[in-house]
Amino acid sequence: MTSLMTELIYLTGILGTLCLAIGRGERPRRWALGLGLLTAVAAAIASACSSGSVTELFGGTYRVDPLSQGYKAVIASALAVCLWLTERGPSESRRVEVYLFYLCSALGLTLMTGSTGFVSLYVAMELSSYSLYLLAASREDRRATEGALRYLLTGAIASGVFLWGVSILCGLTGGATFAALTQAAPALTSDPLFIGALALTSFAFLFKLSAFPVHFWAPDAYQSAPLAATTLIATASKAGAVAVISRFLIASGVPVAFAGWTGLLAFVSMTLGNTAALHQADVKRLLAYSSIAQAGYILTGLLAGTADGYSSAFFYATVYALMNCGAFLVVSAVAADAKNDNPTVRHFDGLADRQPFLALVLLLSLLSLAGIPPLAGFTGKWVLFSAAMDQGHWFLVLWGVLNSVVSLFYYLTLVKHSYLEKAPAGSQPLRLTPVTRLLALAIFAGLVFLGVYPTPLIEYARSAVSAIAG
Amino acid sequence: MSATLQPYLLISTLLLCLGLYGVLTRRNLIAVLISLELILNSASLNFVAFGRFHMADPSAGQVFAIFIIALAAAEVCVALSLILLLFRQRRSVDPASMDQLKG
Amino acid sequence: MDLTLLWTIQLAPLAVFALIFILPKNARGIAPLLGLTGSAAAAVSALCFLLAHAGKAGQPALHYSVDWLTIDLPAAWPLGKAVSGTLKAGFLLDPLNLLMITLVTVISFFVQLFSFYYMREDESRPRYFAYLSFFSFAMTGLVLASNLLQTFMFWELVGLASYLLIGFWYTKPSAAQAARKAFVLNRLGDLGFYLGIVILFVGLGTLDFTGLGKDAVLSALGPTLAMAAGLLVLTGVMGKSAQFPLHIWLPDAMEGPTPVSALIHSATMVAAGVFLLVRAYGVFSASEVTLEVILLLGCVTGLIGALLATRQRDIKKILAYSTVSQLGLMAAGVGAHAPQAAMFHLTTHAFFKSCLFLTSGAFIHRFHSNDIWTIARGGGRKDLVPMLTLTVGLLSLCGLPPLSGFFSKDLILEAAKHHGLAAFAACVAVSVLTAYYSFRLLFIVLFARPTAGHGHGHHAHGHDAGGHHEDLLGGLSRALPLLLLAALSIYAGFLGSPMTHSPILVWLGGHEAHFDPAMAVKTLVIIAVGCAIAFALHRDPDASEKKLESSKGPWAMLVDRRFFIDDAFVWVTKQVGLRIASFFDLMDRWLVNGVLVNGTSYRIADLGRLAVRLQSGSLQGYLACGLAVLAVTLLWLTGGSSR
Amino acid sequence: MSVPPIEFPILSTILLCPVIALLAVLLTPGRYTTAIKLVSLVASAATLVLSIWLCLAFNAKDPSFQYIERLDWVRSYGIQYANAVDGLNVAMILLTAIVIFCGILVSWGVTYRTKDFFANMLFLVAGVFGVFMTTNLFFFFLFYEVAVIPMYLLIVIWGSTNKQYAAMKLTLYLLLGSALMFAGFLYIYSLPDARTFDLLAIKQQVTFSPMVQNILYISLFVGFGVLAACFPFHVWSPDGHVAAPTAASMLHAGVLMKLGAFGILRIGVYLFPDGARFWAPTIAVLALCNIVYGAMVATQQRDLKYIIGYSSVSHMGIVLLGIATMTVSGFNGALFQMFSHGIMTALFFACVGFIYDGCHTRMLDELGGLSKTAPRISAFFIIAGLCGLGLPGMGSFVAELLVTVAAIGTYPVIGITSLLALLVTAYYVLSAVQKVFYGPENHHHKDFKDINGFQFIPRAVLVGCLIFFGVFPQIFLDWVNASTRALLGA
Repeated sequence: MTSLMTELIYLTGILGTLCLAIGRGERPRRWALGLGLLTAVAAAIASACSSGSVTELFGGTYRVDPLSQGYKAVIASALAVCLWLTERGPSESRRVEVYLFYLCSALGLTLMTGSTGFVSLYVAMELSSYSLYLLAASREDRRATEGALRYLLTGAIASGVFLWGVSILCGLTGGATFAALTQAAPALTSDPLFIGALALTSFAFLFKLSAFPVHFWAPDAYQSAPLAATTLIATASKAGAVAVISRFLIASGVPVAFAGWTGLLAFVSMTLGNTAALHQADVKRLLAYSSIAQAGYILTGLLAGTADGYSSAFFYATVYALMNCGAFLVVSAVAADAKNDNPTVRHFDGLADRQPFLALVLLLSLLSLAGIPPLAGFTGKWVLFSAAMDQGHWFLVLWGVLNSVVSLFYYLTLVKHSYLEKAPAGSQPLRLTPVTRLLALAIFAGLVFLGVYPTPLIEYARSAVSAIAG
Repeated sequence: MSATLQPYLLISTLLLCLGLYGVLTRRNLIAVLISLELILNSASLNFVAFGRFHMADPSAGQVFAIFIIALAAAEVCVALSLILLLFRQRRSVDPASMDQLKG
Repeated sequence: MDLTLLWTIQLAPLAVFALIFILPKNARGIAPLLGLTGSAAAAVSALCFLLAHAGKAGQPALHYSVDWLTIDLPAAWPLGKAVSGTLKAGFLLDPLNLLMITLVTVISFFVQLFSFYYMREDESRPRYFAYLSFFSFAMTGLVLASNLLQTFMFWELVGLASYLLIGFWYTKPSAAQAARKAFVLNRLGDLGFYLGIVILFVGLGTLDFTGLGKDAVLSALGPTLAMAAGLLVLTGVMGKSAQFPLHIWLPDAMEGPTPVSALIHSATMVAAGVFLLVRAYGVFSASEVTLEVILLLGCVTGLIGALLATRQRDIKKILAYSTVSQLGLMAAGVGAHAPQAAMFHLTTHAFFKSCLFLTSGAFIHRFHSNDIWTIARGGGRKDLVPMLTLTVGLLSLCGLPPLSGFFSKDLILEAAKHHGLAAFAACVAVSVLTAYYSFRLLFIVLFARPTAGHGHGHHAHGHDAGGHHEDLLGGLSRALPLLLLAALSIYAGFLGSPMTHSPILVWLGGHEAHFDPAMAVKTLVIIAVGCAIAFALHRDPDASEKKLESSKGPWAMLVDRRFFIDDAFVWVTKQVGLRIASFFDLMDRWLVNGVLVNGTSYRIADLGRLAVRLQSGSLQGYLACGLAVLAVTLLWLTGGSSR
Repeated sequence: MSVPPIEFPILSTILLCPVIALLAVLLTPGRYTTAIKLVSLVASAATLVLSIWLCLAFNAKDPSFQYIERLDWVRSYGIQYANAVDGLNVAMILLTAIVIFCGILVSWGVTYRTKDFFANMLFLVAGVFGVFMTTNLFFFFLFYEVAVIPMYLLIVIWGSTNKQYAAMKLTLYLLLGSALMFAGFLYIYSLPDARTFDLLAIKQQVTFSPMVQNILYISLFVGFGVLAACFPFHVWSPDGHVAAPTAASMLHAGVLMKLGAFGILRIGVYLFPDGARFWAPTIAVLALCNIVYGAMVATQQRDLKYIIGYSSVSHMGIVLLGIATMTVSGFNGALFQMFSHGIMTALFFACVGFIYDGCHTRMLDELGGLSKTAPRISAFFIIAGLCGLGLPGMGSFVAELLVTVAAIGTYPVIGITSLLALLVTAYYVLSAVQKVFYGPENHHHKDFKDINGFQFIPRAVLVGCLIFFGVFPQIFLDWVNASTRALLGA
């Protein structure tokens, strides 16, 4: 039972929120927020504490192991940040149910990380997705519906394709668990049908990761969703996707042709994401394109198909969640100040004068996203690309690094606005609540610490992966 | 054995193609949703068929199919509610009417 | 003891230079005194040294060196052998540069003394004396250097000093311009020098003068390379010693204060080229061609300088072109296998030319004009001391026996005569022209009538100013250097005259000169011819001035445009050099920056526009795109892996 | 000079000085500007003292790495925090310390966001020190990029003239170059023999095939060449110089550009000697382009800083030419040129920055006669200019001599053609001097105040270094000689 502690905490939280949802108005909402935060923090602590154990449950369809616990901790922490952001967003829904969806989607993501059977994986994925669709639509804005519908329909198609792939895999391997897949995979590596099925199955994962060719929803959904929801999509959801892909690839192995296919997608993802981001003024949309590009980087590491690749993917997912949290934290503060949920780069003018610390956090988060040392993003990219390079994917690595240079252009543009441009006349200093300040400080410290001394986390990731992959 | 699997697969492929065609071409979001259901059902059919012919434990395929049906229902709920919302806002359920987000 | 003296000679001026800059503002007044002290110390040390070593012919008096820089090269062009050598720094003292160092320090002292008078009203006086001391430092370094590279280094430093002093009145645009011109033209010559040094170093592995003998150079480099090296080093000499066609900077250099012209641009620095010709005679004599080229250049330079001197009205310009011409003669002497004669002429020339320049300075300072007619009408001839020294200097320049110029020029003429008729003819022509322009100057100053109001005004002004400024100290510092230099111009000749058994020539390793009465007669004839022409043309200065102004013939134009050599340089710089540069500039803007750098970034941005266009806002388009990509890649995957 | 070996980890101490100062500055409230400046100054002075000590205590006869410090960082990826010093970097460390010391002094007058300015400077310097002293490829790359980003901020916030464009170009360009390094380093690591980022271990364990050497060397060369402003990757540098604030220009041209050339030697030539030999002629041609082309373009500039910017391009060409000769003298000359050009160009910018602050223009045509108004700053500029045109007695002369001799010996045509730059350099330097400092006084700049005693110090220090090493070059050569010899296997 202790191994399912995280999930149980979520369930409790969800039940509690359900009860609170009976009420209306500000007070239950505050309670729900408190409960949600409590749940998230508890879940994070629970996953971190049980990170040593390995348990298989439900007939091999669910596994609790260091890797999943690690991802769970990341997801729970990201959830906590997102929940805190709901407090400040100018267009956040003031309903209690919203917190239910946050917790549900986090639960879904948590379950995703541990799923080792296709049924449980499917259920977990859909659980998280449906909640996210609703969250994306929860803003009182015509565009929100549009974005959410696009998100939903793309997701539904992706699920359909995924199910087709899974059905073929089940047919080929004779079972619906990853264990069966692992067993049958070595004999099938050159079977075109098998590779096709892998590709079809990974379609849903690519959707979650917002990688080409199922990335189209991302800019729209990021832009139209309330900020907190966008943050959840950008952080926890990505971490969950990386966890699933890692598990899936560990189970199936990475046949050469499949690696080539993934490499192609990674190539297009990063190019497309980075170049399109050059033309964005809406910061959320900009970050959406950046996440498409980042998906490309992550895929590059994953397609290496080695323990190094998976562990570096974990490291990067963690770091990625951290730096996106940082970026969105600042965006949300600016948005709250501007009373506009879609701040453009202009809204960042003079941020360094109005709130130097926040500007610094933004700077570090963005530089970290661009992979500049000595920040966490750099180390993450280093290990990620190192894994890919080990498998001889030098072109992708080179392309990836060149892409980071391109990405630096738009990140620096934002930095330039916050440091160089003058704040509009009459603007007040931007005030931060102590909690936000603390949060920002934590993210700041995390970015620098993981950049300068990544050893503990990397070693943890390596041991976690070797516990699965052997 | 495979001789008997083939018809199922043929039908499911047909359903898939119909569904995809519908999704890509219908000018009504409800119809798109129905086409989506077709795709999901084709996958269900696959699972049942493979479960029957290829899997060690046939119930696995059936369980999968049941889960798909259940989750598809939930998905339709969510989707319909969003479509309703869209209709309220725009007086249209044409996917082409969603044109505010681009670039 | 010797070494201490050498260090004193070398470092005393440098110390003065540094000291003047460190001095607090209110103590800057003692700068001239410091300068004088420094140069006096150097001069006295040099004289002590000379007295101690004079007469000991042949062997180097002192050779002191330390390692300065090591160079290692495998299989170096042009000989393909490994080079591993140490460049040294040190002193190499032999009769040649003992003579030179004495010359430099003594004249330097005189010039500083004269500057005391000349610069007293200038507010930048401290800077002036600092620069002058710096020049002394660099020049002594050049002379004392033990190897070619060290020579080169100080060679550049004297160039710097010259640059700073030509541009001393830098607020005058013409002075700034002339300074730059001098430096850049010298640089042009130095490029060849530099390359020559590199070739010599690669070939010989050493640059010590002791190892640069004719045989050593020939055996290490072979005839062709030896010739190349000699010619390359020669280009440096052409720059510094104002040989054709790089001579054009020297007349412009007269923008500097007149004592500077006396010291740097006539007596010492410009003679450094000739000094180097003698110093590294082994390098040049390794190839007959090099010597021929030197002779040819010398003759051409001598002629051009002398011709140009005939139509100047600026007293300093006359003297400058005369310097060019005399430097040409010295080079011709070296080219005609008579380095000792050249060195001797260098010595006498240093004395009489610095005497002449200081004289002109005395005139200019008093009459506030460079124009000879203005000076003459202002009453130049009544200014007794300068008039005396002017006469002595000019006569010495013409080579009137028994003044010093006679003996030295005689030797060169003789060498040229030995060498061939053409060279001899050229030297004779130079001598005639020299006599002509010398007497022209003399006659104009002597015969001009002071114009009533104008001239008198000047005169009076001069006197007034003189009465006001020329206290005893000023008068002394004005007259003393002039008279002493004039005396030296008279007597220095006896160092190399046959009557005294030419001690200087013997000491330098040459032969004793023989008195050739025929030669003396020839010289007298030459002077007479020059004097006669000058008398015929300029006995009435007013008429000759009008004639000078009105003459418009092709010859006059040719001379007035300085044979178009300046124009040629300007053309090459502007039309070739700067054109190429502006082409490169355009290339940098448009091609490298525009196409390569900005172009790339624009293409990336275009790619982004394409990606943005893909995000068209049509949901079904998105889905179709995703599924199409899936379908295509599936086909490729299954097809690819089944093969 | 016999100074006993140092007992404590001197390299890390040097590196930590700016880092600790950075933390101190960050924690100091922004209004205590004097405290911030003093902290920075003390830190830079400490690095200067330590660097000089290091130079004295360093055993120049021993070509191998000394004062090795190792600390496992991420063991599973072969990442070690490892520092060491040898002939190649000892002088570079000294150079960095000198330039930052002077840079801090020169920027004493910064009033806009003082705290951020000094924080950026210290951060930048930490990066530069790191690059020079590390022997681990990971940390090399890390420090390399650390040095770039503060430069962006320094230019964008405190810069002038088209600063946004220049800063972005500089940053992207440099990182583009580093992308090639990144890929190269990871490739080396991925080789089965390597599995480490430790430079020494790689050298010992791995034998690269000629093909691999050629490819890796050229990609690293292009990567580093961008930073060394190798033609045709040089255009970021003049723009960057012009836009940067004074102290940043000093560091940028004085030290940052040297990182590129240093990287070529430290990593490129060290690991891939055969590749270096293979590409040497090509590089020599590029270097020639740098030298002559840079000088030519400099003659066409009207902005004083652009002139210096292009002169840097030209002078860095001499460094590259020295490297391309693949001879001991060439390498020595290249290192010497790196050092003396670093000092010289820092002096240049220290002067131009001051003039710009006083006259609010750097255009040649709008200046004039400054020698009259401000003799001291003019004198410093002219000294720098004279060093730039290779006047004997200054560091650059010796450096150019060594490189030129080596180049003429190795590539006669290229070497001889490169001499042309001496002429062109003299032309543009003196033209600039003539326009800016000579000529009649410009009444617009009557109020321009000459440097005071305090501002005299940094410039005098720089001049002192130039002349000291110009007169006693063998001191420098003794530092580097053993290492360059070992580098060439000679």
